[in-house]
Amino acid sequence: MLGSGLLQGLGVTAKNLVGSFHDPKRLTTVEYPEQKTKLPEAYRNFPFLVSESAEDPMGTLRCVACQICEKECPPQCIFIEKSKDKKPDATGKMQIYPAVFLIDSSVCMNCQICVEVCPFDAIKMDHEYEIATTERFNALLLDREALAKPNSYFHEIRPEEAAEVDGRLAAERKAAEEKAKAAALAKASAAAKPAAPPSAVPPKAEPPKPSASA
Amino acid sequence: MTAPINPADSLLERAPQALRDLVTSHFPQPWRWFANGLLADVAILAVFGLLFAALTLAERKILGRVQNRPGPNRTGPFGLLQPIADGIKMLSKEDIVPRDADHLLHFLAPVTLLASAIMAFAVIPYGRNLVPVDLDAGVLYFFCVGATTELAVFMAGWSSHNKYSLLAAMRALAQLISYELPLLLSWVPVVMISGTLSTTGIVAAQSGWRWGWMPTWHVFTPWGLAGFIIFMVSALAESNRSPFDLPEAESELIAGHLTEYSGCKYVFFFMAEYFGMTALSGMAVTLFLGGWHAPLPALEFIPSYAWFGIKLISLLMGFIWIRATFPRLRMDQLTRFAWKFLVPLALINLATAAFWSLSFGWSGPMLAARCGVALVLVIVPFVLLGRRLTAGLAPRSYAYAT
Amino acid sequence: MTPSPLVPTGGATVRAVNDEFHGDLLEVSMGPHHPSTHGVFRMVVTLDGERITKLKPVLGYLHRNHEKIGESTSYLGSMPYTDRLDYLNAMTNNWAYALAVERLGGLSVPERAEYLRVILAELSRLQNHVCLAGFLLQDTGASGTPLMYAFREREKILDLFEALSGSRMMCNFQRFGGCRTDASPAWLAQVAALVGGFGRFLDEFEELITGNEILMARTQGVGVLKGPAAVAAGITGPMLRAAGVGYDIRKVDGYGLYPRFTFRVPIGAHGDTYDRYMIRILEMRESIGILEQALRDIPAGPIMDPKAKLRGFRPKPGESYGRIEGPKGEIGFYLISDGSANPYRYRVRPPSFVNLTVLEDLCLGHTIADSVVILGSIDIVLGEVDR
Amino acid sequence: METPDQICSRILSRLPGAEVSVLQNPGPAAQHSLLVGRQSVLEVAEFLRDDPELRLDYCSNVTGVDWPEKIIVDVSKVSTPDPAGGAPKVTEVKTERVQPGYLEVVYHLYSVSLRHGPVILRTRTAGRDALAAVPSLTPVWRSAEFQEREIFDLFGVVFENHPDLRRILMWDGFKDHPMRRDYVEPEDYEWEPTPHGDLVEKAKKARAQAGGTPG
Repeated sequence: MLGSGLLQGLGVTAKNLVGSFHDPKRLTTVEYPEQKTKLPEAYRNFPFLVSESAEDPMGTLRCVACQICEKECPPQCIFIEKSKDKKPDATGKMQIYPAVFLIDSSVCMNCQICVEVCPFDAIKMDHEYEIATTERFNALLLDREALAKPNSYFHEIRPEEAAEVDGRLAAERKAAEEKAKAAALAKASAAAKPAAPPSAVPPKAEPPKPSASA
Repeated sequence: MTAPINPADSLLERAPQALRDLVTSHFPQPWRWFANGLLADVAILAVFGLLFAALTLAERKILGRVQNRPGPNRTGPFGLLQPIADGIKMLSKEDIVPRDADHLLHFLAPVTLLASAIMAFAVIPYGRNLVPVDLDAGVLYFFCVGATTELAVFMAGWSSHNKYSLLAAMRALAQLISYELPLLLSWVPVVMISGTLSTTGIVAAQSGWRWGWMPTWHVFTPWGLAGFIIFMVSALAESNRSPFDLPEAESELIAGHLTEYSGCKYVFFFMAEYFGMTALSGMAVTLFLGGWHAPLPALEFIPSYAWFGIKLISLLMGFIWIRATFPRLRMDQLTRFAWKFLVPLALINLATAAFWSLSFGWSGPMLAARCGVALVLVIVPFVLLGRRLTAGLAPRSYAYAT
Repeated sequence: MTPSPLVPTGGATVRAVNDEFHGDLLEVSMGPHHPSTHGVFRMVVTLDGERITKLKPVLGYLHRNHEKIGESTSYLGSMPYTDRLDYLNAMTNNWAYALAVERLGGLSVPERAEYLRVILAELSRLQNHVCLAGFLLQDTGASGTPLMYAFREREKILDLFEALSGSRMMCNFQRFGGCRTDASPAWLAQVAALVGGFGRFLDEFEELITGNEILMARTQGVGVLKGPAAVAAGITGPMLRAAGVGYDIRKVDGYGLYPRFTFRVPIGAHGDTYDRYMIRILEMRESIGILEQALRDIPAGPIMDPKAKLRGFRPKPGESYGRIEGPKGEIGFYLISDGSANPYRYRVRPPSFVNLTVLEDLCLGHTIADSVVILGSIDIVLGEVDR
Repeated sequence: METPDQICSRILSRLPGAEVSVLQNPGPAAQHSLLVGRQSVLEVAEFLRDDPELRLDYCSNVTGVDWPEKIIVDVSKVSTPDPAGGAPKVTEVKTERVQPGYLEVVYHLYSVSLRHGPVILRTRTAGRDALAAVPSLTPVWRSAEFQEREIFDLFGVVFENHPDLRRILMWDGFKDHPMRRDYVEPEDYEWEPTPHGDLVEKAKKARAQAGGTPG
């Protein structure tokens, strides 16, 4: 009969009208500035640079200015200038560091590719989303001071990933230390021995030629 | 609104009249009628102005709740100050008139619309002895004034010199003319049965109780129910409310005849829509829902104007509820619905009412027969015409590809 | 059966010229800023009264030369750009692109990754279709209620996307030879909970609107597209199936692991707007079935092909065309490699763009109000139409 | 479904004058295509659509590919006899020849009724400028309508007998064809200064200083 579908619809809306007062499943609104939803760990919004310590972020950046992210960034929003000198990084190893590290957040599209290609776990995606500024140009061009955030912050926003990264870095560091120790040991033992007679023929330094099929 | 106070009424019932007498007593006797009229104007504008404000908020709140969101809740506690904020915003906006518009008509349209919408309030009895102007042909006056809105909407659409507005103007004209007829036909039975065109007379005809408890409102008779439904459907269309909001169909015509209006004039249109809706609901209460009468004898201690208000607001909520649920009709369907469904139904309803009137004296088993025949006269045309109207439309079942 | 007065006369003779007996035709430019053109789309409509005698779509307001960008970016770098084609369905766009690149580079995809792809593609289909139902009903003038219900459910799916990929709409999740991150058991449990409740939501949604006489009057018999015309015009997706052609690339190509799942392909008998709406509702119900099977069967294992390289991916010279059944139709990527790190030619076959071909045919003879509903039922996203 | 070679030989037996050959795809996708001369592309297309064994009724994807003119260096060895009577001296002579550029239109065809595909059909223009014309296949497959317009717009291929050949994505007054490989983006339109412009400049300078290639 004409009207039965209409009445059915009116029933559904009435159910929702009443339901929205007592059923939290029906009233799903989050009152934003007062309430905030909990972000999932995977949430990503603009990259930041991980520094080992909060006190000296510029001195302990993990970034070694290898410029891979700069090359891979699809919208080309990263600009890195390598330092002329080397500084000890958090582990004390001498490394090149980024003298300039700029991300144009007005161009960045939060794709996470810089994070994926970074071999040093130096750049990670942030959880910050309240990033509005009143200035359209330079306030959106983030320099390395603005980008650097300590590892503790990384742990705060992404506990699982940070723990995994720390474990891997520690293992790498340990391996490197052991290797260095072994090398030092070998060197020491080599030094202890009398020097071997210098060979007249220089060792073959040429790399093997690639096969023709390559 | 010149009726004297009836000392038998309760204090609350007498309150509006007492207030009136308090104010008008300061005027010399020859001017009291004028003061009376002014007072009624002020009261109508104040009460319905506030109701308009509350209604916009209620509409947004209810639509919100229906749609599983809280609705406006930032301005003041629970968003109660939202209408005031809206008002300030709208009134302080720049009034933009297109260069090529017909400036005079463009200006006159909202004024005409609002004026006619307000004039309609004059003849509605809001409570016992509470009718601003008790005309002998009050009902006729009401619908005459109501018909003016068509002209105003057309003026607005035509004068804007905008293609969307022009289409909206044509739509508005076709729609309002189509629905004027069922609207008028739907209340003719009421006049037939109560034998008067005066609104107070119609309310009086619905007083008293059958079997000591059942109100003798027209809506509780078969022809009254049918008339009420036809009236409300036509009222939806007359006041351009969803699902008949074709002139301002925002998904098709941007805002229809309102496209080129802004600021204060836009508010006038908005106000007129709500005033029209309120006035038509008020008339529906008067014609079919027993006016200001209480629904049960035991509830008569509540003042009459409160009953009127309760009925009015429930009808308005119904308008909002319908808006929250239905999609919009198309223009040709809209006019077909009027001419091929509502008008025949209303005409048949006239016959039903005539039968009801002729069979006035039937009692005992004949009373059951009277009700039965009337119900058949109402339901069978509804079903048959409805089937004809929706022929070919049905939920479908679907096959699956192999 | 007597024709209903509410069913339009469909295919009414339309007049294309002004003449002295009928008065002027009205040319209205609907869009690019119009409430229901779904973005910056424009239709130049010639009206005889309210009847459409001519309708020309005007595109390109969102054109950014996506293909040129793709040719100057590495293979990996194009992946996030594909999110922005049909921004409702980043997951399926990713998949189609990954499929084309995998064919180009001869990569395989581990089983778990294939399952994840199916899960994500079907979730994507659910949220696209539910969105479309909301938009379509909004275009018919239902004051936002169906749209809000649809968005309430869509939000839940987007939350799942966010939890897995980090972003609600710009997922950038698929990689050549697998997926970027693995799904945790907790995430899969959340998907299962959502899938379990989705059927109930669909029931409520259908109760609200599917039987509504006004909706039936507005959509049945409006914008009729018949099978052969649809095939010739290259229409794909739910719109083709509503026209009565049971062509679903998931069945035909059997890409991914779709041959392992049992699901049905609903087809319409009338090819009108109502069918296009209902086919999407029915497809959602089938998608629920696919999701249940996928969640039941998903194995443990790696999610990336060990041969796949993230950086410096240089496929051998050659070309490939990969297509999948996206929620809007056939989304395909055509790539030509010259052996360098960037594709020589990068082409997107956009379903919404091709589906627009028949817009004028569908609208002719109907009224301006129908054109909006028909456009809504075609389901376009301007990010993909204009690229 | 038949292999492209079989289809090719059947076309040749059916339409003896047609210029059809199979273009091998060396990549792992192994989607080989039929290269059809532009004089016979219309009849080949009609054959592919109407042939009962193929019934390629659905043209999925139409696209253009720009192959600009290429300078090919042929190296030939010329031996000059040594007047001293020794072994003849072999010198390499490089001759440069210019392979003319052309635009290619690629059609991906499927069959909805027989559910197979794709058959890839490609045809080439004679040149890239005034000669960039091929017959339109819109009369055969309507789905090519918008896509051919797009190719006309972005590549500048003129489709003869196209029902409505106008620009579709770029605006009407636009001059160039942006998908061509030698297209140079104008510097001035719709440009506003953003820090990103400076960034790119700086990056270019830094790379130039480092001696690398820009870009």
